[in-house]
Amino acid sequence: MSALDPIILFFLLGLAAGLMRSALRLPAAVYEFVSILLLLAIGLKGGIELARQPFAMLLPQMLAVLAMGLLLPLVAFPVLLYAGRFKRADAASIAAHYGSVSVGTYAVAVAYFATQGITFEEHMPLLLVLLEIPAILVGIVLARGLSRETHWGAVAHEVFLGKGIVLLLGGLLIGWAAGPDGLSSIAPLFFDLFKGVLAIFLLEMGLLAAAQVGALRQYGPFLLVFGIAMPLFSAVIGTGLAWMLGLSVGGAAMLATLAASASYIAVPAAMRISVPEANPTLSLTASLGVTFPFNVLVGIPIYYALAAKAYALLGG
Amino acid sequence: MSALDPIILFFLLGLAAGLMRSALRLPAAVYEFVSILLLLAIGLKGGIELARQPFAMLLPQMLAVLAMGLLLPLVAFPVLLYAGRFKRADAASIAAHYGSVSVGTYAVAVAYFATQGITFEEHMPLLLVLLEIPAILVGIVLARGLSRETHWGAVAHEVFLGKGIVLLLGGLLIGWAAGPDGLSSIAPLFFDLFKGVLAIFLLEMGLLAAAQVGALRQYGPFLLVFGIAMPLFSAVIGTGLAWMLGLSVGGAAMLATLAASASYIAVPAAMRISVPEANPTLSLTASLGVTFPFNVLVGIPIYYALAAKAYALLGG
Amino acid sequence: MSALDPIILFFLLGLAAGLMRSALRLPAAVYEFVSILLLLAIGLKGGIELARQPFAMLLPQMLAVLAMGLLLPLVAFPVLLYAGRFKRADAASIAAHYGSVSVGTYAVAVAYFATQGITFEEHMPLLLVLLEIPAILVGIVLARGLSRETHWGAVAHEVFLGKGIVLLLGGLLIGWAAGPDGLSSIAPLFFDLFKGVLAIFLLEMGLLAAAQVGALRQYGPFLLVFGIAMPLFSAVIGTGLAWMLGLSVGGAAMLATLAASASYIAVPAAMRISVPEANPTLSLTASLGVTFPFNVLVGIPIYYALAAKAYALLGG
Amino acid sequence: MAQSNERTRKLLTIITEAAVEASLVRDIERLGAHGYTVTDARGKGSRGARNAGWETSSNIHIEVVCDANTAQAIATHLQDHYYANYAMIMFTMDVEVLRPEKF
Amino acid sequence: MAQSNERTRKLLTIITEAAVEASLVRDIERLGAHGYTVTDARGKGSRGARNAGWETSSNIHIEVVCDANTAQAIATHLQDHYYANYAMIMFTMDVEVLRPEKF
Amino acid sequence: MAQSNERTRKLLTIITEAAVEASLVRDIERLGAHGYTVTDARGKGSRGARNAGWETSSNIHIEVVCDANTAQAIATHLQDHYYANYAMIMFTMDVEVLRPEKF
Ligand SMILES: Nc1ncnc2c1ncn2[C@@H]1O[C@H](COP(=O)(O)O)[C@@H](O)[C@H]1O
Ligand SMILES: Nc1ncnc2c1ncn2[C@@H]1O[C@H](COP(=O)(O)O)[C@@H](O)[C@H]1O
Ligand SMILES: Nc1ncnc2c1ncn2[C@@H]1O[C@H](COP(=O)(O)O)[C@@H](O)[C@H]1O
Ligand code: NA
Ligand code: NA
Ligand code: NA
Repeated sequence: MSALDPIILFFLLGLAAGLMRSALRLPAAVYEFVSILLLLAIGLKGGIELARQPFAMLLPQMLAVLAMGLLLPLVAFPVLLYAGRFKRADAASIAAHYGSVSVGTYAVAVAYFATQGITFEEHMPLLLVLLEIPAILVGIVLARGLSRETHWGAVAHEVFLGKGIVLLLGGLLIGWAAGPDGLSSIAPLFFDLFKGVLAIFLLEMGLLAAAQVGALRQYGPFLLVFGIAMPLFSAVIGTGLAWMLGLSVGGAAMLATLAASASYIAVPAAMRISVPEANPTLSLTASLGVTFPFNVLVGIPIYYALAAKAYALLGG
Repeated sequence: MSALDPIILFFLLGLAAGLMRSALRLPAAVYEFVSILLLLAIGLKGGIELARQPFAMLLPQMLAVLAMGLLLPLVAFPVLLYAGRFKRADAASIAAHYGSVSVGTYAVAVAYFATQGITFEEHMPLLLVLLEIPAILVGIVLARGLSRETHWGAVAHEVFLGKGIVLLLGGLLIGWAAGPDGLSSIAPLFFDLFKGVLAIFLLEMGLLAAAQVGALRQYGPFLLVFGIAMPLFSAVIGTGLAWMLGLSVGGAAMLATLAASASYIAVPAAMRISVPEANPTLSLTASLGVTFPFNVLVGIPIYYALAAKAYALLGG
Repeated sequence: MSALDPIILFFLLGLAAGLMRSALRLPAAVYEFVSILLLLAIGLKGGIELARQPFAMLLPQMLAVLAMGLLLPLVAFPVLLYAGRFKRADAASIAAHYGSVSVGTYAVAVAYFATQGITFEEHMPLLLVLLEIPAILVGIVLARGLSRETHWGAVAHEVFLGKGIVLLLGGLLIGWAAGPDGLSSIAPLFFDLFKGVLAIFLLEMGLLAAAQVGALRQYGPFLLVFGIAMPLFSAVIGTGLAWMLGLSVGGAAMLATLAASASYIAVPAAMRISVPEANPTLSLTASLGVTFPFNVLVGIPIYYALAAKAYALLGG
Repeated sequence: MAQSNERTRKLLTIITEAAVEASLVRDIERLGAHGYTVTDARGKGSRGARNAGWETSSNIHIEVVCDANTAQAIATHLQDHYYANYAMIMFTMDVEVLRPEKF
Repeated sequence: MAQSNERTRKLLTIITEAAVEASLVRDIERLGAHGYTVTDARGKGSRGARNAGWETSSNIHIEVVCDANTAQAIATHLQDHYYANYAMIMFTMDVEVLRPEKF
Repeated sequence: MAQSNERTRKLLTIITEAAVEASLVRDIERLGAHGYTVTDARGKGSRGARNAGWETSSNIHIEVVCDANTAQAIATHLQDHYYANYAMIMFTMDVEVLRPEKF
């Protein structure tokens, strides 16, 4: 089903073109342009919702999500260190990637839920932003300990003022301030074109994912297994947390998807600066080469089924 | 009010991101793409109107606006030279910037008037084009005198065949030739997306404005004062001229806005070639760092209020 | 008529700006972006149709078009070699350009037919893809003979995995798999913006065409004559073939346009690699500097008139 | 560095404002260079940072392979006509070329 | 190669990951260089291909004209703080500058 | 220019058509270079202006740091396989590298 959503087909097209070593490339500027549009659109969508919600009501959700962002890398780290036999820095960096989120995966889930007519708490982008950050800090501490060497000021700057966060948060604030009517004039670009832009983005993601295959071969099967098992585990955590927070089934599936997604933009950039001794190829191979394709191709429907089943059992 | 228009919020987002030294950047190609779309869209809009108007009727307006374009820099020059104590070349260059116009400011005004339901003479883009040029020539003469050294051929080429003029004029001609029906097929890109594209443009403008702050500190308060006082003065002139030409209140507010806006694309480029001894940082700091933010954040509503009051007094 | 279609006016604007040595340039990334959008949109449109057609029914058309792609360069080659006195490699390369197709020309024809209310077989993009390839192989053989030196593997890779083919074929497959409903969510970007994006593309094509004029002067009148006579001849062949295949008049005019169009993307790239001794300026001057402008400005309406007349005579 | 004098030429590198590209390359050709190569760049110098955010603040990096006299002529011309008013640096080095007749 | 010693400076070229641009230029300035020029690049080396498809995999090409001591200082600093963890190469050559006082 | 011979390598610069990038870097690696760096460029030469308006007319600027023999091998290969048919120039200079073992 999801596999037939045209945007997924664009991902497969990019993947195939990449694997067949096609000359197809998207200029870096085009990739940045579509990323910027997606980040702003997602932020704006979430911001509109925030206007409708009493902030206090969101606080528990926000804190719970922050906690999840701290927890997930702490779970992943020992697995990578002992089972995966990775160097400490590499284990910490990969853990940070999986504790954080992938906006692209979220966007695909939004599109999938829309076609499936699944509703979810619209303020999800707020949780997305919150989930992006804590894992990075955990990752640095796991790699370094709380050493004085770490320039936390620089880290904070890198993390909070990175492109992704600024555009998401900025979109949230603009959407919150302007409200649905205020945004109607810019809706044609940010909302009507959303799925088309997402299609172009996924075409490029397919090309990028294909480029990881070589490294994947080299670093053996562990990354492959971890890149699929970890998201499944995170999805369970996310579903459970959503249930405790009293989210809808759709909201639970969405939070599961966020938990299951692995960063490939914010975290790599931050790790490269803050934990340079970690080999960036390892984490990118896992998150871009394994987890992203897994999530967009089969993960998202699985997470929804999981949430539905869980809510049926637990009674949500 | 205007400050809550989402496109203004995008400008503030860019400004904030820039001031906080965020890593957010728009690729130069994206900035050029959105500029091209805006310039063409504005030209097309104006061209449609031209088709509806007897050209002869526009002639007086066109000549009057050309005269204003010659006058404004002549007023600004002595102020900058004596009060501002700038070198002759710098005074001339800054004067040229303020005698010319900013298409971005015009676009924001168009958006603001639309949300406010204010109507204005739709052929305004024609006057915009006319207003862009004369100040450049005046600036060169002010800096050089009518010296033989100046290669007027090169200057004319630089001015009339610069990107901005070509796209605006081209748009005007295409809109004029094709008419409203002819353009309906390209309306989705150029008209429906207009405000969304403008939002992206303003995001970048905010980043650029923020980048001027350092220079602003350095060059002291005079530029700050001039960058606000000059547009207010120009707005009065523009309003008066509009009244004499018998434009509507909206048209007067728009002509005031054009008069008050300062160029940051066409004029800098022309001055750099024709008056290279002028320090480009000075004029850009004033027009990008002071006047553009002032106009889009508070100026435009002021100019409309001004026009309304003036017309009430003078009886328009 | 066609000359007043706004998208044609964008081409003329680019042409004029280029000839007047305007500073107007489109960033390469923008040009690539609009090309990518056009290629995908055309593929998607065709793919939707394929879903509706029994593949077997298309087979004869596909084979016939492949044959035409092999024939046309074989006709052009001796003319260029003997009448044009070109070196063997140059004659072969130019012949390949004219045996293949121009997607931009097809897009303009689609727009023109739409405004004229002319219908045609919607699976035309499939024939477009098929027509793009064989001429390249013929061109290589004409230049080289069936020498062992030619790395046919590399050639095939270059040809089948070039950007254009991948995006067209990919679009076809996606459109075919997703069907009209599946694509509705991405229609705003790929279909609603089609003509606007085409306008930007034509603006750049005008600039590129203008850049060929210098070379055109240098290489004398033969290229000019050939660049107009060859498409007219090809259009006749295309019309005849369409009639034999039982296509509609619109379909015949479209196949004539495809036959008459000359490649300026896929073939130049392939020839540069496979027949490097051919002077790329010659073929680009003819296809970009003469044939493309001729086709979009006057050719397309002529080909439709031709098809109409032919069908009236032959009784279609 | 160069084994044989005939193969040695000057590589002249100019880094300056994108705004002057057109006139600069015109001058370079007029002064006898047989070619030039331009790449877009950003940077910082005595005239402050030029971060290529947009045209006005972007740099170009021009390389010219030519004989010593031409290099000298270009250098002098730039010094007289550009240095005072434009952000610009220039430096030269010896290079060994494969087809001396070209330069 | 340089006729007169006072006109001779070092051209230091660094090719590395785009990710370190900000901190790298900060260090270069701190170590006494009066300027630098950056161009975007792609390439391949011991750490594999970096094809500039997107930020994470793109390179930058930095040129610094400075005196021998500054070049030495920068080289040492890079060796100590970047080489171990980043894709990076560095090389120097002698260049003749037009306005020695600038560098 | 180079103090110590072991630290001296050749910097080979090739400026040519973007169209040949793929095959060119393949050849460069095959001929023994341990890496290369590519930047996009535009320019003008004996084969006319290549202003990078689009793929077909854009240039690339390739730098290869390698030992003298590899540089010689690459130069010879290019002369035999590319010069006749492609817009291309090439030049070499001596550079001092920090980690000679890399090149
Ligand atoms: N010491 C230097 N090393 C490398 N590039 C420099 C240096 N100084 C200046 N530049 C470049 O030359 C441009 C103009 O220099 P300036 O005229 O000093 O502002 C700067 O924007 C830099 O790109
Ligand atoms: N031998 C070489 N010649 C030219 N550039 C090189 C060479 N080796 C490495 N590079 C460049 O330096 C970057 C980092 O090199 P490395 O640390 O070896 O991966 C590569 O991505 C290339 O752009
Ligand atoms: N004398 C030169 N100095 C610098 N770059 C050159 C020179 N000659 C040619 N080039 C570059 O090399 C490319 C190919 O040169 P050519 O084969 O002479 O057309 C040109 O497009 C320029 O980018
Ligand atoms: Na996660
Ligand atoms: Na003004
Ligand atoms: Na053809």
